Amino acid sequence: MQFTSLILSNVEVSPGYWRMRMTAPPECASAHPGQFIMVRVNGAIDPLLRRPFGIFDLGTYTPAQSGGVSQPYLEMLYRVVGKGTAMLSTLHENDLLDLLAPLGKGFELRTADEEKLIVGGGVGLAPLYLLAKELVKNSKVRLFAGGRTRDDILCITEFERLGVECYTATEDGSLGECGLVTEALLRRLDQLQGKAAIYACGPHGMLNAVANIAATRNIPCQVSLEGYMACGVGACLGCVAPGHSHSSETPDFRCVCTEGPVFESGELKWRD
Amino acid sequence: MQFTSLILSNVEVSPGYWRMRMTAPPECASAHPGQFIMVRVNGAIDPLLRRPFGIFDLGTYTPAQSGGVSQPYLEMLYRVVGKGTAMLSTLHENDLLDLLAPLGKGFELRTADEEKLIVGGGVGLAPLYLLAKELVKNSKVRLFAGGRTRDDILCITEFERLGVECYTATEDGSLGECGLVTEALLRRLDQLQGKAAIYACGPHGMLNAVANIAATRNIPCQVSLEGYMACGVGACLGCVAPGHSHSSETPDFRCVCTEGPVFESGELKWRD
Amino acid sequence: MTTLAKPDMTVNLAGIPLRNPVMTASGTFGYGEEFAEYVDLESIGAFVTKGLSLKARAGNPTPRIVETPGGMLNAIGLQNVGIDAFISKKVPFLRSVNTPAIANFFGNTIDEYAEMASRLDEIPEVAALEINISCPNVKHGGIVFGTDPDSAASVVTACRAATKKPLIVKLSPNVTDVVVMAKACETAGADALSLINTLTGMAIDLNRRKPVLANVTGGFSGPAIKPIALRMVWQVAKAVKLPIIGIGGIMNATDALEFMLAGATAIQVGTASFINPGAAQKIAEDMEAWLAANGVADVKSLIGALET
Amino acid sequence: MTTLAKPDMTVNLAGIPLRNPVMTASGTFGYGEEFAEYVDLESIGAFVTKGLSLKARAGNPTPRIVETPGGMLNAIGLQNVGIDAFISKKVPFLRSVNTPAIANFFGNTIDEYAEMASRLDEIPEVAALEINISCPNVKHGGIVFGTDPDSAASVVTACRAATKKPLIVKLSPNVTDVVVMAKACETAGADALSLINTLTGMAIDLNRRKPVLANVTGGFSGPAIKPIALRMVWQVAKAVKLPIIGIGGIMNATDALEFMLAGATAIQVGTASFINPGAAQKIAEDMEAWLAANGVADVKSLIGALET
Ligand SMILES: Cc1cc2nc3c(=O)[nH]c(=O)nc-3n(C[C@H](O)[C@H](O)[C@H](O)COP(=O)(O)OP(=O)(O)OC[C@H]3O[C@@H](n4cnc5c(N)ncnc54)[C@H](O)[C@@H]3O)c2cc1C
Ligand SMILES: Cc1cc2nc3c(=O)[nH]c(=O)nc-3n(C[C@H](O)[C@H](O)[C@H](O)COP(=O)(O)OP(=O)(O)OC[C@H]3O[C@@H](n4cnc5c(N)ncnc54)[C@H](O)[C@@H]3O)c2cc1C
Ligand SMILES: Cc1cc2nc3c(=O)[nH]c(=O)nc-3n(C[C@H](O)[C@H](O)[C@H](O)COP(=O)(O)O)c2cc1C
Ligand SMILES: Cc1cc2nc3c(=O)[nH]c(=O)nc-3n(C[C@H](O)[C@H](O)[C@H](O)COP(=O)(O)O)c2cc1C
Ligand code: FES
Ligand code: FES
Repeated sequence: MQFTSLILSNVEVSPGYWRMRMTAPPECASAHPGQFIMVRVNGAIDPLLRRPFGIFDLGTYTPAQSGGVSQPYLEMLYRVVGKGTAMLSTLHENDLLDLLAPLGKGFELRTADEEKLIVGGGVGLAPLYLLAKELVKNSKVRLFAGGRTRDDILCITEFERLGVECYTATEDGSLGECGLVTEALLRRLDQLQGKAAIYACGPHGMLNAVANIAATRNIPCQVSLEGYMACGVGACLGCVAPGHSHSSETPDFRCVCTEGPVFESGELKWRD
Repeated sequence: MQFTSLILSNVEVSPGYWRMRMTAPPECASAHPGQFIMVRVNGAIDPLLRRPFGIFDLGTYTPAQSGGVSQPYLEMLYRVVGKGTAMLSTLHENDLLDLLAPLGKGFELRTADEEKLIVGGGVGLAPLYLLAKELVKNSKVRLFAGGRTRDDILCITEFERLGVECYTATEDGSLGECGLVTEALLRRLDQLQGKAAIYACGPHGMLNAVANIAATRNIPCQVSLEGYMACGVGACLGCVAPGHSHSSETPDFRCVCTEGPVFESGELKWRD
Repeated sequence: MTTLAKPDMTVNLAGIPLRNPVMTASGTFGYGEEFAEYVDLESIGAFVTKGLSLKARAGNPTPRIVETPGGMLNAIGLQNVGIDAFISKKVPFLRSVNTPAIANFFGNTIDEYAEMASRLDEIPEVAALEINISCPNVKHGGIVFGTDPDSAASVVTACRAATKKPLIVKLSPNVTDVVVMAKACETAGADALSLINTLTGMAIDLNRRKPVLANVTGGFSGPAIKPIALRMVWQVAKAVKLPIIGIGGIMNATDALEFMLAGATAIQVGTASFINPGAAQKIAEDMEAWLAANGVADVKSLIGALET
Repeated sequence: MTTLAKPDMTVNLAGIPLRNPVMTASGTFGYGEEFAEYVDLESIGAFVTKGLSLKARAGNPTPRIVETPGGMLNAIGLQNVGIDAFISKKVPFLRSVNTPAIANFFGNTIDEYAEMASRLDEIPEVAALEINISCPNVKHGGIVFGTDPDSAASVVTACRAATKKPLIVKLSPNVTDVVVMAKACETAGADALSLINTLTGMAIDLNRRKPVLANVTGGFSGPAIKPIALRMVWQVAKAVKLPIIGIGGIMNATDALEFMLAGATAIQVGTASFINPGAAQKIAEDMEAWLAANGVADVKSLIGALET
């Protein structure tokens, strides 16, 4: 649905990473982890297109004025990379934003008897927090968070507060292990006794590595993709990703904004 | 010159009319009445072009921080008519603006022995205040201010404080006389004994009427024109106005941004 | 103040009565269904499907979309479900909506165009056909049909013979003289012209030293192109007798009404639906409000009413 | 970190050595003087005069300028001082600046073009000639020279015979195939090509029901047109051997470098100088800074370096 949202807060949580809380209508309170929103940065023509972001968190707050009736809010966690996100970071409490939400297909929560392994790279953590919040209700959850430097490892405390066991890895070794987060994931998988399921979001290279690990070990794995989007509602066909059986002769494209952004990794095409 | 200016205040002085004060470099302190500025409304591409505005006032203020050294400021008085002015009206103290100033050729102050008759229509008053401030130093000054309604008659108190005698006329009679300001001007001219000079700024129709009055009575008259401007520095040739001897066979265009915006009314082409 | 009478918003497009002049542009509104949540489909004049072809087409590799100053480029590559799946999967929805659906289509050869026209002719739910001639002619070295008057005329002639439904030809702006193209299509039997399709553009990623789009070039749309579209609609409207559908950067009711002044009988909303999925409905509503506020009783009185 | 070596910013444009690839575009930089307060004229590669004609031209009635989404339209009507006043009033200033000045010019007939070329050939302060072929041929029903390959070639041939100075031909984008035009000019003896000139556009004032511009249509420039310009530069660069000057919506160093990747040897800054009179100098400085930061020793290594 389309609605106008009031910004409740917008704070820099790590250099270049911002967390924005904004009001949402009741229909959004039941958004699934992994669903996303499309934000119109401003009403002018620059930037022209909406920007897609994951839903970092959902909750309710009690506004001072409305007589103590609690209202839903949603949060996004975003990284300033270009024009649109730079403008978002200049917005303040009480500014208005035009949103489409919730969009797309979120994560499948699956059954309780598996250990849930969440893998996030940089701002890829954004949609995984809401997921973790749901998963901890039934399952043991571990988080593998990777980034280039310590500044790219976000909101670990929040995950820990949920009771999630967190492993971190940075490419420069400034926080946690030095190296790729997939190494920590592999070690955990080696130790693992029972069933497990993987959930991943992050740079495409990381997702590719995770998907290959999952395929080799035959572990169910869901990934959340990014894709350049114009509409977010399945109309422009801009956001597609190659499906499992895709080749230039027998093309098989999946629509990220409506069939995804979350896919079973086996549905998609990966490099070996 | 081009400089970045800090907004010191931006207030609505009448419905739809705003007055903005902003810092200016020392070189601007000596701007002539009638010169103008080009404002870059924001750094994005929408709006793309700078917007031209007259200089309403110049002065100095003493910033809290800089150890009591006084700094020049300039003011503009603007009417919200479209996209650019609407955006300007949302700016706040401490926001920055990119300016070109001072531009163009201002009013000639002339000799002391004439009565100075200033005619302003609506926001056309903007560049006339700074003019009046200079003229009252030597001459008797009268202001004839016209507008559609009382809301379009601006800053009369400021003019009165300078010792200017003010006549107002509105089309709907909501303030001053009911009718056109040129009628009050004509009446004054009928009474006038000694020499006089006219200075006018406002809608083109009003300037045309004033120019014709001045021509008929052989009174020196300067008018400040508006023109759609891209550059403000004489390069695009977008802002031209037909000169006195202009015809489609023998064209004679004057560049408003460099030869004007102030012209002797006799230099220009008018409808009878 | 007088009470504002409800203006007459209806127009007649080559025999199809429209409740108002607002249509949606091909490729920007899916097959209609995608927008049902955001637009009351019965609040707009008509909608146009994604471009259809005989066989399903998978389209281009990604990235397919890039934003540019005031516009966007797309290189979707005409991905579509193909005529068979259109009939089996999309037409049932069209039946449920009381708004004319127009099928946009293309081919790689003149025969394919004609075959598409005759296939679409059989579908009662399709109110009219819109021919996308901005496609390369695979039999003639890939020259785009829509950039050569003879090729365009051949396509139109062949389609004309294959259908009795109103035939709209959608013109490409990538030509020296759009009037020549318009006249060729008029002579060949078009019932209406729609313009403009996208301009060809390109974007480069400096740091990667690569084109942004996998396809290198793409179709340029959005508010940035409006001045070109408006000029072409005005030129064509003066030169042909056919009704014209104005397209290109229409974001709001003001834009839409400007196109009507330039000579358009109806308009299509394209890129705007990506930014605001409810754009088409909002534009129709705001047009009506503008007419009422300005005492214009009939939207038809604006068509070509520009004073030059 | 290694220290950043000063990159080599020089390029050679058809025999004229430029200190850097940044030029200013005709009609947007006056005769140079107008910008002396804002730009160190010796910080840029070259500047191009307002388009010159044999006789002074007064240009069109006003309004001549209108802003559009991400761009602007102008219908100045080629107002200029004429060749005689150029020589007497503007050339002395050119002499004082140690930066190549390029004279942009046009005519109404082929003879006028040739005469202009021979007049300009005699002026030592003029480093090269840029022919604006986007003008109507008054002898041939007003068809624009730059939209017909034969007419364009005739103009170039005639000018070639009239001057030994480097001859740059400025191409119009209002054509079906810019490559055909480019090749025709190359064959006819051009030393370099500059592109693009403005697209033809239009703006309407809904409330007045009139075109905004007194001339009805105008030339469309600014960031909005960049995708079209970039595409055309890339197409032409692949097809001809001549050096190319990229023009169209260049607002910053990133834009400029993208045009070089697409195949331009130099670039021209147009509309950007209206918004920021210091734009050309800033772009040259920022390009150099980008090269240094990215370890590119020579700007020439970027020309046509796009990986497709
Ligand atoms: C489903 C989905 C969920 C996302 N969730 C988040 C999130 O929770 N937090 C976060 O920080 N980022 C997220 N992203 C990426 C985010 O959309 C981009 O970083 C953002 O659009 C960049 O906009 P910009 O104007 O700052 O950058 P610019 O580079 O100026 O953007 C130019 C264009 O490219 C597009 N674009 C640029 N980078 C990306 C990208 N990585 N993915 C898709 N489009 C891109 C923009 O949308 C825009 O259309 C998500 C992307 C998708 C598709
Ligand atoms: C020398 C000069 C001095 C001026 N001084 C003042 C002043 O002191 N106070 C004030 O309120 N206004 C003044 N104006 C008019 C002011 O420039 C316009 O009202 C303003 O540019 C409108 O911008 P917009 O984006 O709100 O309107 P839009 O209509 O969105 O503007 C679209 C385009 O039209 C141009 N434009 C619109 N109206 C005018 C106009 N009347 N004159 C020139 N260009 C116009 C804009 O600059 C812009 O390029 C002056 C104009 C000139 C030429
Ligand atoms: C993503 C996208 C896909 C398009 N697909 C088609 C198509 O299949 N057939 C067609 O005739 N036009 C297609 N178009 C062109 C639009 O219908 C329209 O002519 C163009 O976008 C200009 O209008 P706008 O500026 O309002 O978007 C497409 C445009 C976009 C942006
Ligand atoms: C106001 C104006 C006047 C122009 N005059 C000329 C001219 O006299 N001769 C010419 O060849 N091009 C002329 N041009 C075109 C520019 O040189 C340039 O090709 C075009 O504006 C595209 O570049 P831009 O988008 O950077 O402005 C003019 C452009 C503008 C905006
Ligand atoms: S973003 Fe438009 S179809 Fe997915
Ligand atoms: S505004 Fe450009 S010449 Fe006056």
